[in-house]
Amino acid sequence: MPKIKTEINEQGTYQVTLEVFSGPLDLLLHLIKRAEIDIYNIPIVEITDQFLAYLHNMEFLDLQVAADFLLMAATLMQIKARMLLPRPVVETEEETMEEEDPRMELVERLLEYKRVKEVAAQLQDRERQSSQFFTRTGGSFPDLEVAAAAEPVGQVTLWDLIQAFSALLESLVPRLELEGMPEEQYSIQDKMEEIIQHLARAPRVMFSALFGGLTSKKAVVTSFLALLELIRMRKIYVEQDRTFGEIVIARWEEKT
Amino acid sequence: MNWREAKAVLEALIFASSEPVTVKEMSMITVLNEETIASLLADLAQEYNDQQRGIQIKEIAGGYQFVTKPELAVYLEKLKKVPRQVPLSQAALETLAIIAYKQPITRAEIETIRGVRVDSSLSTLLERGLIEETGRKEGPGRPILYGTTKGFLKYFGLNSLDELPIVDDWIINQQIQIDLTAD
Amino acid sequence: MNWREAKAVLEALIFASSEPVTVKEMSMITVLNEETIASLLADLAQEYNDQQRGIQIKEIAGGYQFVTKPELAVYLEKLKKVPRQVPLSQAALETLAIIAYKQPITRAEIETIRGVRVDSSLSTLLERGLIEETGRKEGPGRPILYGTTKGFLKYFGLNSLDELPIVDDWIINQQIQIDLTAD
Repeated sequence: MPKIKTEINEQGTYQVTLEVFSGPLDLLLHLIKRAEIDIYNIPIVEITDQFLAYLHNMEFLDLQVAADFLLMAATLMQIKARMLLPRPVVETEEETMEEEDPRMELVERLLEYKRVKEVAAQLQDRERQSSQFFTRTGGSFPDLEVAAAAEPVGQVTLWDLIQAFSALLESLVPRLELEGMPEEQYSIQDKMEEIIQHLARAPRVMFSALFGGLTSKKAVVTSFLALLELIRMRKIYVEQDRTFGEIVIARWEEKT
Repeated sequence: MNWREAKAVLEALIFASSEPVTVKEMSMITVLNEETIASLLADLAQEYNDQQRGIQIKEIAGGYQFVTKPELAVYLEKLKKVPRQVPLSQAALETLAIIAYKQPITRAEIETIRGVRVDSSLSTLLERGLIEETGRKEGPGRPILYGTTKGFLKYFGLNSLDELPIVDDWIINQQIQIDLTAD
Repeated sequence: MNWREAKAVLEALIFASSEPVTVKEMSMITVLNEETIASLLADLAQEYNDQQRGIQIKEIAGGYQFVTKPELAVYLEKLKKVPRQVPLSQAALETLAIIAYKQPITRAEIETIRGVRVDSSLSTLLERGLIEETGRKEGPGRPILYGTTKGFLKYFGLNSLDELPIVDDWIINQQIQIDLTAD
């Protein structure tokens, strides 16, 4: 069973993704690697079954991911169907046209995606190295304050500013409609109190400790929303240990 | 950790901090006692002064900070005038728009409207002199309030904030309302 | 201005700027030619390295910047006033990898390669200033094109895009050339 991984990125938006797999191609590559299969000769029946079994076991929280995975499942089944059909021997006057292997397009996509993963891994290494260098962080400069910046914005006009504001207004409409929609009847309030009580006993709690005991998807979602709400209200904050990636939840007062 | 290494650590700490670093803080981080820290700092400060460098260590607001030498200000002002060709990011622009229309406003309120954290946008805007801290809001935590600067008006060719075009912003008002009642 | 003074000026300039300072900028400000600036910088960088200091001069994104020595990171992480960078997620890194190598590229093209929707990765990367909109692609819908920013180079400590590793036959601008011939 894949674990659900939650992370809070820099902007404080919350991502619920499936651990390890960043998409259906990632999962496929994993299955191929695990089975030690030649990427150019994928046993499509076997892989499709494994892929579907995986989907079956998943409890999706992120519906968008689900859609992408389902699309891939459909593609796999289509290829499988084409593979199982007796190959039509296309005999035309222009010699026998080799019918293309139905797996070919997928193989190409997988190879391309594999390169993406390689580059992403290298970027991650660089990111890690780079995080060891600290730069001066803005701060006030007593002897520099006199100089009012002449060109502080670059080529931005008043019109850009208004446009930014209008775009923001537009983006807010759907968000407002969603507001207060999810699982309210399930009492996020109770969960919030529960988390607060938990933290009253210990100043810091591991994310996994808080969520480990939950059995239903609904309970996880409710707890998660409660957590987000507490963060938003600045009652708690979370931090992620760089080395282990475990999320620690702590009382806001602990943050100084 | 020897003397030279300890000095390097203090140098790096003072350099990277956005605010003056206190002796106490340096003592906690290095696990050296405060007397040792004080001697190390004196040594480091001396070094910067003797070597006719462009920067120096200064004691400000109970802590230590690097500042540029005052006699070099003439060059540093030129630095500000060199066109940097770094246009504001969309994120910074949105934050600026909110501040322009909703000032005075707190960081939390901006974040409610934008739905993301705005620390980096705020520091960019502060650094470029487009916004400034205008006071503190009454209430728990007394959060900092932000507003636009004269530089902002000048840059956008406005005589006053009244000249900002009117935008129907009931949605943002509503959003702030939701946030306030939730607290 | 003698050699020692000129070095002090450059030191102050690089120190005071929040962005990497280019040789050209330093040349404009000091009215010294670019070769002289380069020698002064080499001298200054040498000095910082030899003296076992806590900070050093690094060439990043086509300019020069002070950064702390990496071996001191363990102390700096304990400093409160330093914003902690949250590492990018796997999804964001993959999206960024595609943009870095295939820029300018549309959202739909990225999604074809990754096999998932990338809206949230894109907004993360935009917000963090690692990518930007670089224009619009000709054709139906005129979709937005994305490319990496100077902030991208800074974030990964790269001097230019050329420093990106060559992966297999996947090199920068390859796609651009294909596009050109296809159109």
